[in-house]
Amino acid sequence: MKTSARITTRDATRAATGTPGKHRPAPVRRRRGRLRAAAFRWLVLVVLVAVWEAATRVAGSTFFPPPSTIVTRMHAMWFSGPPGRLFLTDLAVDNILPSLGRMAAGFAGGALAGVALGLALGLSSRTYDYLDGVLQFLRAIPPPALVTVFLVVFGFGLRMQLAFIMFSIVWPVLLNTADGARSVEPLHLQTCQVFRLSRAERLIRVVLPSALPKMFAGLRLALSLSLIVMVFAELLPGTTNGIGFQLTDAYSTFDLPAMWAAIVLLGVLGYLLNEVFLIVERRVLAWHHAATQTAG
Amino acid sequence: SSGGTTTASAPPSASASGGLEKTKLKIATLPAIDSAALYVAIDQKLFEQEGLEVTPQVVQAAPEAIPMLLNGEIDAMFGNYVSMFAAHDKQALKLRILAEGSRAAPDSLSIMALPGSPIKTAKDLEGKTINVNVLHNFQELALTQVLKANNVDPGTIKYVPVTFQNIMSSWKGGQIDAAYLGEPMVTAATSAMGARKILDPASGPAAEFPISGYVSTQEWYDKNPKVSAAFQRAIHNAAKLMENNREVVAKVLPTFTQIDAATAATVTFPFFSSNDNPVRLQRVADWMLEAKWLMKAIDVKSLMSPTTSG
Amino acid sequence: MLEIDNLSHVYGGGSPNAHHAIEGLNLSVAEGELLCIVGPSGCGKSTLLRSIAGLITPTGGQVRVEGELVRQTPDNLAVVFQDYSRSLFPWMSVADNVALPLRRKSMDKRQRREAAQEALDSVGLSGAGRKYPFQLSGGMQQRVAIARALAYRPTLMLMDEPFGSVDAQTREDLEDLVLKVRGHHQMTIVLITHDIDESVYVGDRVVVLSKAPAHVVGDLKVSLPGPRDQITTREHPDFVHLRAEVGRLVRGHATV
Amino acid sequence: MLEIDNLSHVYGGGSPNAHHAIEGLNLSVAEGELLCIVGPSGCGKSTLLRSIAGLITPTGGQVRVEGELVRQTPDNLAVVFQDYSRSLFPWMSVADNVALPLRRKSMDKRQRREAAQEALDSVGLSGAGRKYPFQLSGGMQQRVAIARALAYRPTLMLMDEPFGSVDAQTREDLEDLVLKVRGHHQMTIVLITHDIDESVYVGDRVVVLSKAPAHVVGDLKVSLPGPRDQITTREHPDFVHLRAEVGRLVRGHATV
Amino acid sequence: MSAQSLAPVRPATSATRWSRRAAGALAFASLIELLSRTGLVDPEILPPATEIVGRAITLMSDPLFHAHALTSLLAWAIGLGLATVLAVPLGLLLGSVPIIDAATRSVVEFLRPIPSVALIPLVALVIGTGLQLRVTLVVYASLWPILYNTMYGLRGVDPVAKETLRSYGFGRLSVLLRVSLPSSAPFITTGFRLAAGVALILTVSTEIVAGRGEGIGVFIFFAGIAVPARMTDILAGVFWVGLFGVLVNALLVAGERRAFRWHHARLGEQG
Ligand SMILES: Nc1ncnc2c1ncn2[C@@H]1O[C@H](COP(=O)(O)OP(=O)(O)OP(=O)(O)O)[C@@H](O)[C@H]1O
Ligand SMILES: Nc1ncnc2c1ncn2[C@@H]1O[C@H](COP(=O)(O)OP(=O)(O)OP(=O)(O)O)[C@@H](O)[C@H]1O
Ligand SMILES: [Mg+2]
Ligand SMILES: [Mg+2]
Repeated sequence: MKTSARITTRDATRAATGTPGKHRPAPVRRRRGRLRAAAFRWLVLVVLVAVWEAATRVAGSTFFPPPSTIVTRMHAMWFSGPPGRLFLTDLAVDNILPSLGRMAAGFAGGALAGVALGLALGLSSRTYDYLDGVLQFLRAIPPPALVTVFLVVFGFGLRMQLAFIMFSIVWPVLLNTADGARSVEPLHLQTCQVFRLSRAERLIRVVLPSALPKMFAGLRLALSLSLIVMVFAELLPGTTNGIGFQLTDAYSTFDLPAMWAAIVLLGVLGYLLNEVFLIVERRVLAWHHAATQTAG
Repeated sequence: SSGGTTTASAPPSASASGGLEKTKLKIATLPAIDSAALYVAIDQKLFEQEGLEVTPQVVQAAPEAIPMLLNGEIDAMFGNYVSMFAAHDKQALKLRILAEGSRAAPDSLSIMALPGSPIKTAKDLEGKTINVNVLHNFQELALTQVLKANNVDPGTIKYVPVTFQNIMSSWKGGQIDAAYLGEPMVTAATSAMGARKILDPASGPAAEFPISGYVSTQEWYDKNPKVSAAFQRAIHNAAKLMENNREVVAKVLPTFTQIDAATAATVTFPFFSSNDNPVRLQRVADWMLEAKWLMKAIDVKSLMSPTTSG
Repeated sequence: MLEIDNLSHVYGGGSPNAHHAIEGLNLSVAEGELLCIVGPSGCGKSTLLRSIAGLITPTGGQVRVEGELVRQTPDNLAVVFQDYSRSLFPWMSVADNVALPLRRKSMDKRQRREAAQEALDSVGLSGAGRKYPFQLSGGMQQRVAIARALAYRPTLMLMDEPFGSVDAQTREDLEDLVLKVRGHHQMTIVLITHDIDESVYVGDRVVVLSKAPAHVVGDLKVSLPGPRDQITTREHPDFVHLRAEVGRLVRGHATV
Repeated sequence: MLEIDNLSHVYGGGSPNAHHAIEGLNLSVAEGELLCIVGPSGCGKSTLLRSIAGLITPTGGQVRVEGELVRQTPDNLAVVFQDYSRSLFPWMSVADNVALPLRRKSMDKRQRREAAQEALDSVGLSGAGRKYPFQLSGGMQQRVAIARALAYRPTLMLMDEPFGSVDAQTREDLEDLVLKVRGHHQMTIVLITHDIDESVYVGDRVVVLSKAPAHVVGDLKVSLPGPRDQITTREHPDFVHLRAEVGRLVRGHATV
Repeated sequence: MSAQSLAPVRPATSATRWSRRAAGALAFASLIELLSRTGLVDPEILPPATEIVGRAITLMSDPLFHAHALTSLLAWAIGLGLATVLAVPLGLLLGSVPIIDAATRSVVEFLRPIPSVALIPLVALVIGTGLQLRVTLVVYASLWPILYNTMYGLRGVDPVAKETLRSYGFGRLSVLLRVSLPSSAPFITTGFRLAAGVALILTVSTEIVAGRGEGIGVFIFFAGIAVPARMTDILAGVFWVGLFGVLVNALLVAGERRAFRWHHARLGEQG
């Protein structure tokens, strides 16, 4: 039994100095694969944009301006500002930033509420029973029908917008979290029970990590949903700025390149947010990816 | 109760339909008093006399009908000029005005304040928040002119978009200082809330301000000149009929708006145009250019058809 | 320490494919005793263990630990599950897996880490603390589960075939480890095994269960002289005799 | 049948905690042979087995099955995984679990069902076909995994500690079952076990692996007379001798 | 008790569970009644719950309302069906072939956050404004929950289970269909339940924003533009939509319990 320590150190040195030989070690392969995927991805993107440009030029419809026109418009509207302000124009500062703020706050609030409620529902069948009906009812309600009620309860502006965003994005997080919390490996729970872990420990150290993969699916849905709902929220009475506001204002005055500029901006934002999200997810769920990968 | 799809059911008489390019028309309308002429024309069988069978399609806002116009789902639409000119200016569509529709009548639009409000005169509106349906529309355009005429700086007004359904609650909630109302809300606010009228946006320079008309695309017009003329005649004849006859209007209102018969009997109607007048319509285009809502001037006369009704 | 009184358990009670796993089982274990349970596959050993741990509510009879009726999991109890690979938490490193239950003890972080490391050393996994369970071989995972239970220092330890996946040499070392720990910390241990030699070698007593529904068909006291030793004990005539005896009892109730 | 040539495998290659599981391992198995592999826990036995099954691509060397380089899983191969409980599909009944691989054979539904039932009968689980895996005990689940592999009638069968969770009597029966099936259907079998007696009893050859990184440290031909029999074979002097020999080789390389 | 402390406390009977649900609903209704009756919220905006439910019941015998409801139902069902038929195979593809996922991700992630309001005029222009517009928007919105839950579900599949089938010589597709799909099915259906809700919301919202002819949303829209707005009608419409959502969810949950007995039984839940 005492030899073991020696053995493992020897193993470690051998591993460190070991020559991989003629075969390529796995990470190199993996890195290559990732590079190839990235290159492929850009290629697909470039081809699609080219096709889009060609198609819109051929069609010549005012409603579908070519991407070059859209990009020019985006530049003129938002990104031709002074370098000191990261090239943002006044219009960008007045519209994009408030939108992002709303989205971020709404997402944070909604995600938090979704996780908390989802865990409560997933953990306690009693809570689940009491709330299930009401939550399912609320989940099915189209928010536009409730604008008037929201308006009276929350008043104009930010509070109402946030409530609106949160109310809309909470559901995917809630349902997926509850599902995750309800399908924890039973032997894990029994292990907790045997070692008499407190409720809080059980929640934080076992239920939450096992629910995380499913929770992340919900969060990823909620993230792009929060962008969408942000646009809806900026249609609400009393809104006078934001990407969504610009978008609808552009359409009501038939400034179609401006409308498309807003659409493309939303797409780009969604894409970027998703990339950031994936980075976070890869870190948080590293164990999950590694453990569920088929060996080799 | 809510569809408002009254269809002219009688078949066109053989004599009347002679020479028309087509006889069945689909026209987009709004669930608002302004569209009444079309419904009166249907109700009074004026289209039938012209050999037309018109089916109205209620849409919720005019910009929504433009794609329908472009892809041929509808033949023509009822829309406000500000939107239509903007669309024309941005080349979203080549506009053709088939017939004028409504003009603002005194007291059909109103800037109002609640009884306890410190706003008493037009001057008090400076720096205040006022609702509009959407930004950059005819409400703003007309009010700007009227304010200027009243020595109020229109630049100080803060406009916020509030959808129709939510005006009352945001007004009561203090989120807007004064409300920009149209009928039937003017009547309702006066009687139910004791609201006071501060200013009539359709007075002075904006008196009889043209709001909406019946439009199609230039392409459609070129293909259907006779239908266009027949359509215009029917609308104009309806307007003439409506001029001194509240009842014909009140009768149709409940069929396509949410105005009940009792209210219909008391609300103030806009003017329904029984002839087309390029001069007063040119004002709208000029004001839009002045407000920089248009990139270049529009010669409204070139978009209009000759009046064929007497 | 542990009294089991007329225990019965039926799975899926009421339904047509209800299964009588245990019926009228009586057993008592004294403080500090190491009891081995052997019995045919599927007879109800794991079910018995789960009843003791309060993980299932038996459909009949009673289990008492230190005089108290088991309704929930008793304090200071540890279980090494048969399905060890599923009982490890995949999102935690091996060291964290071992240290987790120690949060219930009044130990600070450093102490927990040290205790975990010590337990890992004792099962021959000194270098594996930083790894994740999926990076370990089957036998190594099983040893992690053992280390977790050992580090916890329970007063009652339940082990369900804890040495099934390790090689002969390691198995013997682990058997001796359990004997040593038991001696030092006055644990009561109930150990399920299929290895008849093992049951006689480590047990103070060996209980043989019948095939399903399980009840006790044999209860043998193992009285071997002196401290046990892998070579001399196994050569002792009493050992050979007891082993044969247990073998006969088990064989009388096999499944195939 | 099976040739392994200078096989190496490194887990997590390149990273600081890379692990050399196998290094320079050579081995060949003749058609119809039953090879037992023994070796210390964590040495790389399962890794070797996965390389043969084409489930991992070894970082060095080659595996050939019937002369062909293994890149993907070779045809007509069955594996009994060490982690048997995770290799059963929880959404299928036991019978469906056993019958599933038979879809690869040209068998109709009835034939598949019969073959599955027959295999279940042979491992002593006649009545369990309709149950779901979670309703079975550990040892029963293990036997389902064995039944699944047997029903498939592979030409090469890889078994990773297949009898670890069953009682002594059942274990012996299963050993004999494997011997019988091998004889009838000309299978080649590679069986990993920790039980030295078992390796000598069932094996035509026993290969002993070193501790990690694994390579062959012993390769013994088992030539016992006549058909094997649990009692006479185990008493045969050659058996006793071989067992001691394997034991010595394994003990020379234990981990704890 | 908590669902996870498994054994000791006896699980609630289905009667208690239903009465708890009813109690929850009743509490919610009472809250609305209270808010309205006390005037905490303007009763003209939020009428008492009894009034809303009363109106909802009278609507039940209104043939016009039936027509509205049926139209919405049709758009919902077609949209959701199409979304499922598209999303599950797509999710399987993206979840199991990383290179395709990587290649299409930029496009997919770019498209996803584009709000349907922005799309309405464009879609209307291209495909017209009838049922097809609603269905398109419903598909576009309810695709994602199913797609993502499928992709994430695939990731959670036990590798040993996959290897088992691979070792018997089954190809990638078989492993996908026979192991990955069933094992992630419970999570995919959670996605479907989410999508059913999203589809309902989108159907009605599209009708409210751009509906013509019939539909619950159109009914709600017209009630909203009346002066004063007919809040009771709006909320009665909302009540039916919500109740339909509850019903659909309950049916799906019951279906899940039946179809995934192995899942729930293993997790020790009553079902
Ligand atoms: N996915 C993995 N990543 C990193 N290391 C691994 C992985 N799988 C196995 N190992 C390491 O490789 C070594 C050999 O593992 P393997 O499972 O082949 O052992 P084994 O001989 O089967 O042991 P046992 O008898 O305990 O099952 C072990 O030290 C283990 O830690
Ligand atoms: N959740 C369950 N539902 C229904 N039957 C079950 C369940 N768990 C176990 N059983 C049945 O109860 C019997 C006893 O199971 P148990 O796990 O206690 O056996 P065991 O003695 O531990 O066997 P092994 O040595 O094979 O692990 C078995 O026949 C099994 O089929
Ligand atoms: Mg067991
Ligand atoms: Mg192994």
